[in-house]
Amino acid sequence: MLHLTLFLIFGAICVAGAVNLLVQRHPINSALSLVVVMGSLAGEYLLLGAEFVAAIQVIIYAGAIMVLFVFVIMLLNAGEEERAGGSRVALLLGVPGMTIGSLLMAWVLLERSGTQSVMMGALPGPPKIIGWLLFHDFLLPFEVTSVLVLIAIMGAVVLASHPEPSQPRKKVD
Amino acid sequence: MPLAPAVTDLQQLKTHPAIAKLLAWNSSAVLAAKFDREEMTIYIERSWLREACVLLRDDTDCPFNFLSDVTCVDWFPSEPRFEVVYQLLSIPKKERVRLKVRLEGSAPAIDTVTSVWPAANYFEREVFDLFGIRFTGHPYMRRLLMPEDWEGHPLRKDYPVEGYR
Amino acid sequence: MLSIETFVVVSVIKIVIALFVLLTAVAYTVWLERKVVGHIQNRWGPTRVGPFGLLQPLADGIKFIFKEDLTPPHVYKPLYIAAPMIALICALTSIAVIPIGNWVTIGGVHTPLQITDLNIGLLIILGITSLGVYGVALAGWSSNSKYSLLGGLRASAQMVSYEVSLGLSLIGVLIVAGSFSLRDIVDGQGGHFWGFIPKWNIFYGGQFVAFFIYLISAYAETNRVPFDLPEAESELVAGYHTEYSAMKFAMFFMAEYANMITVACVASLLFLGGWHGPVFGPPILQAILPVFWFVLRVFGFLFVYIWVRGTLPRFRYDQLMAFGWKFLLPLAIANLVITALVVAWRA
Amino acid sequence: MAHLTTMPELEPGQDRTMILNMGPQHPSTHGVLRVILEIDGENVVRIMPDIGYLHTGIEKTCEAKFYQQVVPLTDRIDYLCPLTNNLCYVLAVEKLLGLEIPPKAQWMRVMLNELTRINSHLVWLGTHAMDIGALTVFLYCFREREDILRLFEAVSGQRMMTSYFRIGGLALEPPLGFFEQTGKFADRFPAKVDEYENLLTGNPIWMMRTKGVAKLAAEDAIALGASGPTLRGSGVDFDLRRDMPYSGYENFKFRVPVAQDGDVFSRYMCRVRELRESIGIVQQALQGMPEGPIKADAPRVVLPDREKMKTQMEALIYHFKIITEGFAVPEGEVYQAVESPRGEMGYYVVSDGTAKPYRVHMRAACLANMQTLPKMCEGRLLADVIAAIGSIDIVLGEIDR
Amino acid sequence: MVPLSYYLILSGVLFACGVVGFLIKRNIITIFISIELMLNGVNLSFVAFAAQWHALSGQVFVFFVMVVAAAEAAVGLAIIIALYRTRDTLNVDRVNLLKL
Amino acid sequence: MPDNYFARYLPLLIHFLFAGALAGVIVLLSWFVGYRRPTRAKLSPYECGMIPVGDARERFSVKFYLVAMLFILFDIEAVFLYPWAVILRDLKIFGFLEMMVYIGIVLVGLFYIWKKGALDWGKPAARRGGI
Repeated sequence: MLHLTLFLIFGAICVAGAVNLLVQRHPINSALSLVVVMGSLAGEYLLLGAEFVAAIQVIIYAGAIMVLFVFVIMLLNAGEEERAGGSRVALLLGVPGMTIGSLLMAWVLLERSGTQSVMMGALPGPPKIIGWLLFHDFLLPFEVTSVLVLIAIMGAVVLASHPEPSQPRKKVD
Repeated sequence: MPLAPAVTDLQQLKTHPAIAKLLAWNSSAVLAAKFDREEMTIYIERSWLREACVLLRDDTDCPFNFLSDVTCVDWFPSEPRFEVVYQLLSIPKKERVRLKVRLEGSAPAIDTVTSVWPAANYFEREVFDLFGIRFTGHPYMRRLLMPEDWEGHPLRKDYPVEGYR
Repeated sequence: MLSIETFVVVSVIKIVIALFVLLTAVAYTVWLERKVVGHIQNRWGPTRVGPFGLLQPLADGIKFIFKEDLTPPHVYKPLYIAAPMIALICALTSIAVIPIGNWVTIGGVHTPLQITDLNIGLLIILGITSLGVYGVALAGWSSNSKYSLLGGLRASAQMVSYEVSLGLSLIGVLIVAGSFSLRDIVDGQGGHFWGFIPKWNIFYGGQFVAFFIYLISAYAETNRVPFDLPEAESELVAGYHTEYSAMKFAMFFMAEYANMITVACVASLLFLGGWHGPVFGPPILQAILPVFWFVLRVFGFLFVYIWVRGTLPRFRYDQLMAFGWKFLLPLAIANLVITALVVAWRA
Repeated sequence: MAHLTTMPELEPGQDRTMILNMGPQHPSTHGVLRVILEIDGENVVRIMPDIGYLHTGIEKTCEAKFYQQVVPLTDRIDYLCPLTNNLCYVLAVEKLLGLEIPPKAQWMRVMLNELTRINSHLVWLGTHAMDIGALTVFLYCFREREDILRLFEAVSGQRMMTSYFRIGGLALEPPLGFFEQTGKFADRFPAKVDEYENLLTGNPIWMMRTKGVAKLAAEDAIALGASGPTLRGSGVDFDLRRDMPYSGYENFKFRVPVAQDGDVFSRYMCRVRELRESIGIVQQALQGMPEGPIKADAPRVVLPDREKMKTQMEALIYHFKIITEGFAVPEGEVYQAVESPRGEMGYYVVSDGTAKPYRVHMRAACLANMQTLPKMCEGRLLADVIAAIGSIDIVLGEIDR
Repeated sequence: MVPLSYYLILSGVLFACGVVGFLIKRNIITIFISIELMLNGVNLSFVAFAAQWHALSGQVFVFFVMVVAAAEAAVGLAIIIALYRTRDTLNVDRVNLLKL
Repeated sequence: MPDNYFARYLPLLIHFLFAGALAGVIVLLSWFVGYRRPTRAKLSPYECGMIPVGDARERFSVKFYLVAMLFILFDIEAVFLYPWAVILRDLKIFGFLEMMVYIGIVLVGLFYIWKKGALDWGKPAARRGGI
């Protein structure tokens, strides 16, 4: 019972955050909504027993990636977004389509697999076991991520550097 | 210690290095000179001021390389009304000399010496602010101490005590 | 085994006590700082309110409450109000996983002197601290004033920079201890080697360098001298909290001091042997002494904080960033590599 | 000055720059200096000082006072070294009058001047260190400053606005025990300077913050009119006390500290070493203090003793006349410069032969020194501006007058 | 006891919100944020399935997703900065020229 | 303590709620108790007593972004290191070597950034065409 209650509370916060993300027009509000979503998702992970994942969800996602977003919003002084101009089509077709699709999926899931339930903390994911998996079974992908990180560093640095001053700077609209 | 009388005869003062140098360069630039209380004052023709300053600054024997001060005295109501006073100092020779330029009371203006000594920047702005003397060619001729919209120049002798209302 | 209800009740009692103690400790850390810095600087510090000025924190608190609570119109209001709350909540929450002593039995309830013992206690602290950046960044941004924005950006960039070194300095300890649980880490530091040197990580695991890195990063994380640039009053007036007043301003201060205490606690637990120390006497004393040793260490650490404040000038921003990235980070990596090599070699 | 909202030279740039106001209400602009900065992130692109917030029109006020009434006004110009201002003014007027000052008065003047220099440097050191974040030095410096202020109080009855020097000599005989008190201070002071230096000079953070920061080349310093430690920190060996001595400085032995690098650290070192030299001068003055009168023998100018005034008719008349109608000063003009703690302080006094000065102009060392700020700071970091402002030791009272 | 499907529905809802945000938002930063939301939705189902099938690999995948997300955020935001520098706008509708 | 796994996290949640409540109470208390007598000067943004020139929300140096980005990447490294650290004794020297490869590659990134000058804050960036 506690499990379900907590699931619902966290889930409600999640959904509220996600919806708020869509509704808000200032990017910093959207970013902070996402932080809220991530925080409550960490709660959901805890319910599922993935404590290590929950911790790194907070450390990396909420504490690092979203900080980068907030920084960029601060740096670029991004203001409120303008009202949608061009993609009415996406709005008119996409949103109802998504809603119907989600409902369909929900129905299927509830009908077909509703009998199986997840125990609270059914499968604890202590860091030791995760680490064992990571450094044994998934060794190659793990090493590959380092290359990914390296490429990301280089790419970001190159992209964010100033263009050479010799290049003339033009303005568009 | 009784005061020695001031020497104002240009011929007598010819030996002073600064005057000698100026006279050798352009005798019409030096209007008069005065040696009083061990201080040398040279009156410079207004249009020759900047060149005279450059000359004194770049002198090899006694370079007056340091501009101590620029200020002004208002001799209202006599004419020429303003005396702009430059205090020069020679750091290597430890020698001082005072240059003076007389200006008329109406729309007084004089060449800036900021190109000779950048130090003149604030001094000249202060003189402009408080006496209303324009320094032509100054890079930023605006009030220094008084507010931008202040009326009148407070250190002039005809400035009313309570200011202009 | 406790029933869930008793467990919750016991937890709530512990939480209330912990929060009360923490806030009191915050108040008296301020007092201690004023006293110690005062004596360093030839002054007395607070003396008027109560004996030795002991009631000064209380007076300050009351004053803060009654101060004018200004919300300027140019701020972005929701975040302006949320920012100090975020800072304070993050600062107060991380105390939850910090153990301060052994298990005790009070009234038949056997419970640890800790709100909750988690497998990943250390990670929880790191996670919550990493969220603290938001309080600072949002305070700077939402104030909509140049000094605040500069201060906020500086502070958050500084905090994230030193968080890396801080995180990496802990890895040496983790390698030695083999657990994230703070209780396990402390338990691993019991006993002596060579007969007399306590088996604290700072001595035993060869984690002296790590402690040094941790110390410096901790000063930077909590924005303290010589890394107090975000609020360097000589340049940025008050940094990110320039536009704050009354209790909202005090909340940033409370957060800063609560963070200092947390950092001191973590340092004591990870490097200085937690609550280990000579225990003797009757049972009641045996229960209290470990707590006493722990508190002693924490205050020792805080004292060094204050001492440094009374002594050192402040870094310049570029020097601070260069120090963090070019010196501390490589040093932390080198430390962890060497520790890992030794441990792996022995294993 | 004030109320400037836009700076035509300092429009926000197209790219990433921001206009930042530092001051007048800012903790480390040493009073009410306003600095307008154009910054690019943390880098200063352009800097422009804006002054005038403390403008009190002292020069104008002087024109309405008798010569002796101007002395108290001069205290208020540079409120960190009032005695230096007093000295500079009275020297100028004495030169106009052609007065001879008795040796004891001259030595007292030198001694008190050096104490004033120490006092001013202590305030500078404390605030400068505090700007860079070392809080404790500030209080240590003020501890010793307090001792000096007590000496001033003993000698003049006032801690700050002393007005102790009078045209023609000193106001009063120093009180009993004053020299012993001063001697004790002079004996213990060098150890205190060591204490400050222990906290700062060798401190790596202090060196990082000051070495190579806000550099000023010698030729720039001269061209911009910098003087005092700001000039000597750039390697120009020039000190008015030694090179154009006044008030008997030629009788004292002292070195003029010069540093070559022209950075904040050089200026810091110059001033700290000046502290030691100044206390040496104070000790010399104490040892060689001559006996004799403290006022010139000029009854028309110098107020008579209280005792004489109460007993001799002539003295009473002079007293009455000096107080009510002042004393006439022969026509002429004088520019008297002294080495103030901040540099060349000059008083230009013009007399038209009456009892009131026709024009008094003060050459403010800080005003010229402040012009070096853009040269020092542009292209450097925001924090360096603070270090630079601290290192040139400005007093806004003197700048604005 | 919470059925697995509940988690999957939540995950789906989050993913859908991400998609909707991606479609309707005009600010490029918000679009990026929506992508992160989608990734989070996916992560949730990873963890839920891991718990369901008693296979911790699911949790390890979350790790990798996070690394990818971080790399993507770093590079993506760098692109945004570069874009903003040349176009002075964050509105995707205005960024319709391939070349300056 | 109950055996239940999640029960260990329950106090954390309660603590978080308590801390949040405390923060909220403080803000509200200050709001209700503190007086408000706003004046124009009080309400204007702090700019050392001057009327602000230009907008506060101007763009800032991109270095702040680079720092945050570096932070992410090293944070990820740290997060990988945590589980590795606690099981290093079991992984033995092989685990050490595999992590050295990882750290080595990330260090190449640090070195690259170092050489690119992204860690030098002292130099004016915009004028040089650097970072």
